[in-house]
Amino acid sequence: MAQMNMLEAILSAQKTMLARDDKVVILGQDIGYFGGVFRATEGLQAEFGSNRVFDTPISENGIVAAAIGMSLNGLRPIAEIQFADYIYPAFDQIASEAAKLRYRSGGEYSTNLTIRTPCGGGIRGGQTHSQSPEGIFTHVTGIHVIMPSNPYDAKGLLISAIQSNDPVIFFEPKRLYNGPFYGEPDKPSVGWDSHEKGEVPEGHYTIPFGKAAITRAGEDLTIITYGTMVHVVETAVKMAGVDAEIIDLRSLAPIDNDTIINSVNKTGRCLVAHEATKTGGFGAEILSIIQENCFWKLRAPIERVTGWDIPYPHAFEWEYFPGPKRITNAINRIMEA
Amino acid sequence: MAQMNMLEAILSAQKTMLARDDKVVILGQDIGYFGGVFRATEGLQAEFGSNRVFDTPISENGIVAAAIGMSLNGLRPIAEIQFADYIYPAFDQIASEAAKLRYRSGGEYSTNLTIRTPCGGGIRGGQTHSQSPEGIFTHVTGIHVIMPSNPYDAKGLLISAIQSNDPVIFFEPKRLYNGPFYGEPDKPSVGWDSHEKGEVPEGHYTIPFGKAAITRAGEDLTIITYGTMVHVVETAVKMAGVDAEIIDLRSLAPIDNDTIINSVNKTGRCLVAHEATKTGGFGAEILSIIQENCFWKLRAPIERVTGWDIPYPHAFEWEYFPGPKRITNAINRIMEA
Amino acid sequence: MAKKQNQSNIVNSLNKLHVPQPTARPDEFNDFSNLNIPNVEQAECPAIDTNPHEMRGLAYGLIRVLDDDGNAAGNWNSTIEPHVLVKGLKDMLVTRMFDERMQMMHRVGKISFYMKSTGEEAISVAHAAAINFADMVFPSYRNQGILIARGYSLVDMMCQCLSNARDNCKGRQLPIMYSWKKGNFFSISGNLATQFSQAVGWAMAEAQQGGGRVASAFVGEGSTAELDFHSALTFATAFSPPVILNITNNQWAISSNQVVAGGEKTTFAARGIGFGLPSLRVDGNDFLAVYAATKWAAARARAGLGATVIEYFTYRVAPHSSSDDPSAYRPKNEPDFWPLGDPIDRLKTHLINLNQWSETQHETLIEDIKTEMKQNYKQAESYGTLKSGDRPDVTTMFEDVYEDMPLNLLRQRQEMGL
Amino acid sequence: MAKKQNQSNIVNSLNKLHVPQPTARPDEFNDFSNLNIPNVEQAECPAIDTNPHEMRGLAYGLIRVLDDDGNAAGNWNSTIEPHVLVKGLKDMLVTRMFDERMQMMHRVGKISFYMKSTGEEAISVAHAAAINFADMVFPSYRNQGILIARGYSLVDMMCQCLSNARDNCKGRQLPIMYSWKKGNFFSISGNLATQFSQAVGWAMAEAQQGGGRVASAFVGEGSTAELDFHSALTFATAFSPPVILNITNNQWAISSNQVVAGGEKTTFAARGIGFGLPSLRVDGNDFLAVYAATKWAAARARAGLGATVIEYFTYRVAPHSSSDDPSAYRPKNEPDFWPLGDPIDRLKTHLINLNQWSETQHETLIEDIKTEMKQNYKQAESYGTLKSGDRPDVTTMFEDVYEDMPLNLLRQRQEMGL
Ligand SMILES: Cc1ncc(C[n+]2csc(CCOP(=O)(O)OP(=O)(O)O)c2C)c(N)n1
Ligand SMILES: Cc1ncc(C[n+]2csc(CCOP(=O)(O)OP(=O)(O)O)c2C)c(N)n1
Ligand SMILES: [Mg+2]
Ligand SMILES: [Mg+2]
Repeated sequence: MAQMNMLEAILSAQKTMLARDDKVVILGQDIGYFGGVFRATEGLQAEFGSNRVFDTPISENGIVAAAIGMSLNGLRPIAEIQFADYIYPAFDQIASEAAKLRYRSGGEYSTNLTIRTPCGGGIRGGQTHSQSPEGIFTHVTGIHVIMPSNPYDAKGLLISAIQSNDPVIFFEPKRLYNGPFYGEPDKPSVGWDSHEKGEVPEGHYTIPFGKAAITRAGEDLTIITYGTMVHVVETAVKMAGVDAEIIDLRSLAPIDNDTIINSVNKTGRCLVAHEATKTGGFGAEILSIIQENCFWKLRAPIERVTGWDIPYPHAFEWEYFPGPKRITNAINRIMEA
Repeated sequence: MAQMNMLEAILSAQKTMLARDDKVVILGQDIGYFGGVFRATEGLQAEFGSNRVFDTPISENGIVAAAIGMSLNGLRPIAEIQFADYIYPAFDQIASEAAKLRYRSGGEYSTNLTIRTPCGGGIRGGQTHSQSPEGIFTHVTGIHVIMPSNPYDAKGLLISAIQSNDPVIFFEPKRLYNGPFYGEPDKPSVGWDSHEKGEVPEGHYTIPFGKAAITRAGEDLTIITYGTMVHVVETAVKMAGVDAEIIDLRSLAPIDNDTIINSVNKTGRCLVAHEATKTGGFGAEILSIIQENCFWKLRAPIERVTGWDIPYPHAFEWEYFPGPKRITNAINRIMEA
Repeated sequence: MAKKQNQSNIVNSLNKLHVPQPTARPDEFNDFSNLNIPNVEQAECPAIDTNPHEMRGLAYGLIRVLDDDGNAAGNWNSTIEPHVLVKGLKDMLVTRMFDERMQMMHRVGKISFYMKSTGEEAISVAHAAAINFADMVFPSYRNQGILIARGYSLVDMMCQCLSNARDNCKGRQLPIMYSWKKGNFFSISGNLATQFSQAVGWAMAEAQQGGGRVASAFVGEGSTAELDFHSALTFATAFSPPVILNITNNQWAISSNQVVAGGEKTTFAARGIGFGLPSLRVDGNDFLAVYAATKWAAARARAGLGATVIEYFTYRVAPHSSSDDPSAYRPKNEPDFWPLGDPIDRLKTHLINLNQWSETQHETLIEDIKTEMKQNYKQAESYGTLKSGDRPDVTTMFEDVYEDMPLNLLRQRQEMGL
Repeated sequence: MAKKQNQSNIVNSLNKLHVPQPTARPDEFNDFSNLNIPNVEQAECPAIDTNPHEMRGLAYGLIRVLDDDGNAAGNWNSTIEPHVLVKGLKDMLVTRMFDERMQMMHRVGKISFYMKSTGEEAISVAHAAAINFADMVFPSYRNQGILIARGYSLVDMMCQCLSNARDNCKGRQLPIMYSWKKGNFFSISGNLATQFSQAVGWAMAEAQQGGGRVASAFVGEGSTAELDFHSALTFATAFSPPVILNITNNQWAISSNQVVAGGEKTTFAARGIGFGLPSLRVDGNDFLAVYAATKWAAARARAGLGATVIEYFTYRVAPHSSSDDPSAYRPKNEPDFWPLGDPIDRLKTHLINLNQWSETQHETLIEDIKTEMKQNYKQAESYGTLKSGDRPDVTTMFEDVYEDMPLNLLRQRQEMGL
């Protein structure tokens, strides 16, 4: 085991797979010689050559399309989209092509493409460097949607993504690259060495899709979340002094219904939290699953704490962000109901 | 008043606005001389000239981008996307530009663009001529999302869309163009002259966004739906013999929370139906709103009856389609719960 | 500034948007006399390793081999074995008659949709003849001739159109949206042009792995406006992969004339010049020209010289699809005036000139194909039609969304009682 | 076939993908001796109504007016009033010094982000000088020179960068993402190239309404790979609207050299040739050349002749942004060797040659700008900085999502207790 931050874990996953499977290739903007604007591919071109790791023109559509084509010819491409906010030009290739290819061809063709992309706010990136568009992709059947919350999971899940024979969108909460973020921007930041999930095996291991993690067991209420919000929720739970069960979904599609349902059936209370905007977000799906499956056990309305329904504003980053206080308020409301 | 089918009503709305406001222009593939593959712009180029109504290259991105640009120069464009399944290449211009322009520029710039696009199945169109992607757009804040279920609403809502100073996506359930569809493909189809909403004023009128219609008042349960499913639900309600209150949302964003909440608070039971796939669809948002607001009045789990989580299959159109039988089953489950 | 004088080419009157217009509308007349058709001697044939900048002229001329009398000549003429030509003629005929049969089947309600390639058969068939079977084709929906030239079973094609129990797309796709993996023929997408950029990726992987095969992708001229066309050319120029980027300019995109797609000011082949790619403009109704241009492009690709753009200049004689009636937007007799003739007639005359074919052989062949087509259809229909209920098993509806069926789909299948 | 012989231009070795590489990496040396810089006499200047096909050469040459000694010559030389040049010099200096000031403010933590345009000032400033104030600019993020040339208040620019109470973008955008409606300067988007296709739409509306104004849009060479570039050129060729489509080729796109964007096989100006559009390649560090090319393109547009594509050949002396350190991917001294010099130095020399300027005047001007800049910054800071808390009112966070605030936002604002 080694100490890794989340970037190192993501780098390690890619390096492990490049070494293990010569069909693995990486493409994206600035990911070659330079090693990526977040350094998630640092050193990989030097080690594996530009035949395996290379820069592309600035065309998200072209990147995804080329990666699909490469996968059709036996390769196993990892495509980096520099910011999740810039994934939209590739939307058609993802939703109409990658997601539907296996189906439309009666199983003859399919793509194993993995798309890695940094998402979420907290770096003063303004509205085009902060978005969390996962809720747009969870409505597209035929792709897997993953978002890890820590280095250990990031590496294991990314290796699973690369090995998967289905297309995967792997969202990386950039606020977590260097350390867990507990939702308090004014507090000094801490590194992953302070967190048990910063211990990451050097070699190959996988974490299966569709399995949520219970990051805190509890009896009072269930909080379902993923990505950065896992740590923010932790803070809020401490502040509220409740015995919450915190579920880190990790995999949004496929989603781990059983873990969710068992927990809410036990606690009877539930809160859903994500950084993305509320209306039509993935929180609505989580809430619906619970409502449909745990109706008779629910003792209070499920609440959603999310980003407001506005673009992520540069100067009001922390007013937009669903921080510990808003979560605590919601916890209190739910516990009092 | 005149008898109009839904296509005629949509044509009439556009004609009314072209005549009333010389800033209104229409652009899209095959919409000029030919009048559109569904004939929704028939005769408009002949009447208003190719300076007002014209064909574009086959680029959905270019159409939306050009329309945004035209609106910035004082025009009021209506852009047709030939099928909703082909809107994805324009996704970036819609989600990153049209939706966020007013916000990012501090209110200096905005776009009044209206996008019209036929959606939904029922014409044996296969997976790329049948989709209902509204749930992808309802998660994008900054745009209005509209879907009418009848000629009268279609005209009034489309005129509102054209007059709106915000971007609007106007989904037209193509299965309803020629007549209401009651969910029974084997029965002879009927025209809009058999339906009171086939009576449409010739001139200018508007229906405000954010106001749902109660198409059937009832006490037993609330059924919330929109588009084609409004009529399918009607059939199912007759089959089930329940006194259901049917709500036709018409406007998904903004959504009419009050009508929904009042109804469910009254009935205590609720079903949500749409043709789009289930996971992450707009039904999840509707369900969440109800759960959050009507929790204490709910007497049974809310159910969603939707298309399955698969691409729309050509040969299994009616197996995919959430027809009256599936709805009736759900109604029975809800009433028995 | 502005030293040299020139005639005006002002296109915009003030106060009015320039909206491109076709030469003629239904009540007008078009004999294509506005087209400048160069003779077969005009186009040079550069060595494949010529610098693309030295062959820009090819994007503005027209590569032709068969002259008006059906004789082969010019710089692009080369010896083609007669059996290749005879096979080509046969494949074109089969393609045309297959189209006719299926169009009829649509008319009588056996299939839900159809798209013919009438008049454009040489493009698919000669192209297929000039590349290797192992080369990977990323087709548009009007390349049925490639399947036929590659020997795909007509029965299988018909079964796909019938969405019956033997449809290898399992009833999921519209008719004609074929997929034939064993034939190195990619699954046709309903979303225009998406295959163009994917083909470039496939070819990049081929270069990366040193396989020596070529990718060949097709779009219509209307579809060149789509985004994936740009991605394809951008990646093709950056990475020089072995790919042929084919544009079938059949003058129409549903009701929109090629001028709407941007064909008014230059050729579609010229798009490739914008990226420094060798770009050929070819008489698409000339089997020998299509064959020669394809061979040249494939040789470039195999030599590691990268991508070639080819525009095939042709005419869509057929309606856009079974849902279309072209008399609503173009002169009814416009197809009759197409100055580049019929590809089948032209190759037939050539073969007769070569003493490799005769009118009798031709008539016999047509009769044979007719019989075969009937038998094939009979067999295909025995596996069912969409209406007969002999569809693929309905439980398959939930398969192939993912490699393994996730829980939500398992549950939905159960909910359906399957 | 394949008659003519030629030297090999084989780019792919087998078994390896061709991946374009810059001339030099950090530990290597690049003096740009690979570049072929034509002299000022080379480029012809056609009449604006010349058929675009007759001026294709302009996309491959380089339009220059100022020679190495700072004298104006060549076909593109024309009389420009000295006060226009002096204003240009001043605006370029202000632009450069504004950049330096703001970069410093970033370094000391007053602003969260910055992007300089060092070395590229002539492009924005001369372009702005050559079009009318009423012409609508669709800028990229490196066109601050246009704002300055149009007389936008430096204080307002600084306030935007500071996200303070006077920021007209209300704190919603990253620094430098300006919007100035009164100055006919479009809101800058973080999404590359989206403005390019919008500008074409704006110009279509202008043609439609007969307003006589021109749209002018900018992208970087890296951004030409984006989809909106293709939409822009496609619609520009189809509808011939009055638009200038400017490409700033500053050799780099973050860490990616222009070869990655497809600059290896041809010029970026050539992209326009693919669409039959007049396409100019211009020395971007030559104020007079940028001015002349812009005037020419604007005259074409105003005469109803449609769109022009212009590539400005320049060099990004600055890092990509305040988050970037170019020494990680290019030789540290590469900027020093850029063969087209510094745009400010070149115009200054020219003005001195014309006896319209002197070293003393230059130094005084610099001092004046320095003082002004300080004062402006002081004033801007008095309205607050992002950190000082003098931000726009937080309730505005929920405004301008729609024209009228919908219920969900009203309720969310209430929930926040505002
Ligand atoms: C993305 C997308 N937009 C629109 C359509 C609808 N459509 C189908 S075929 C067609 C015309 C294509 O014309 P062209 O590319 O010239 O090909 P041709 O039909 O002439 O072979 C259109 C607009 C589509 N299938 N996909
Ligand atoms: C759609 C999109 N993709 C990626 C980015 C990230 N990005 C910002 S600037 C840039 C480089 C652009 O280079 P170029 O167009 O040459 O402009 P320059 O910075 O040289 O002025 C990239 C990749 C973005 N902003 N938008
Ligand atoms: Mg065509
Ligand atoms: Mg650049």
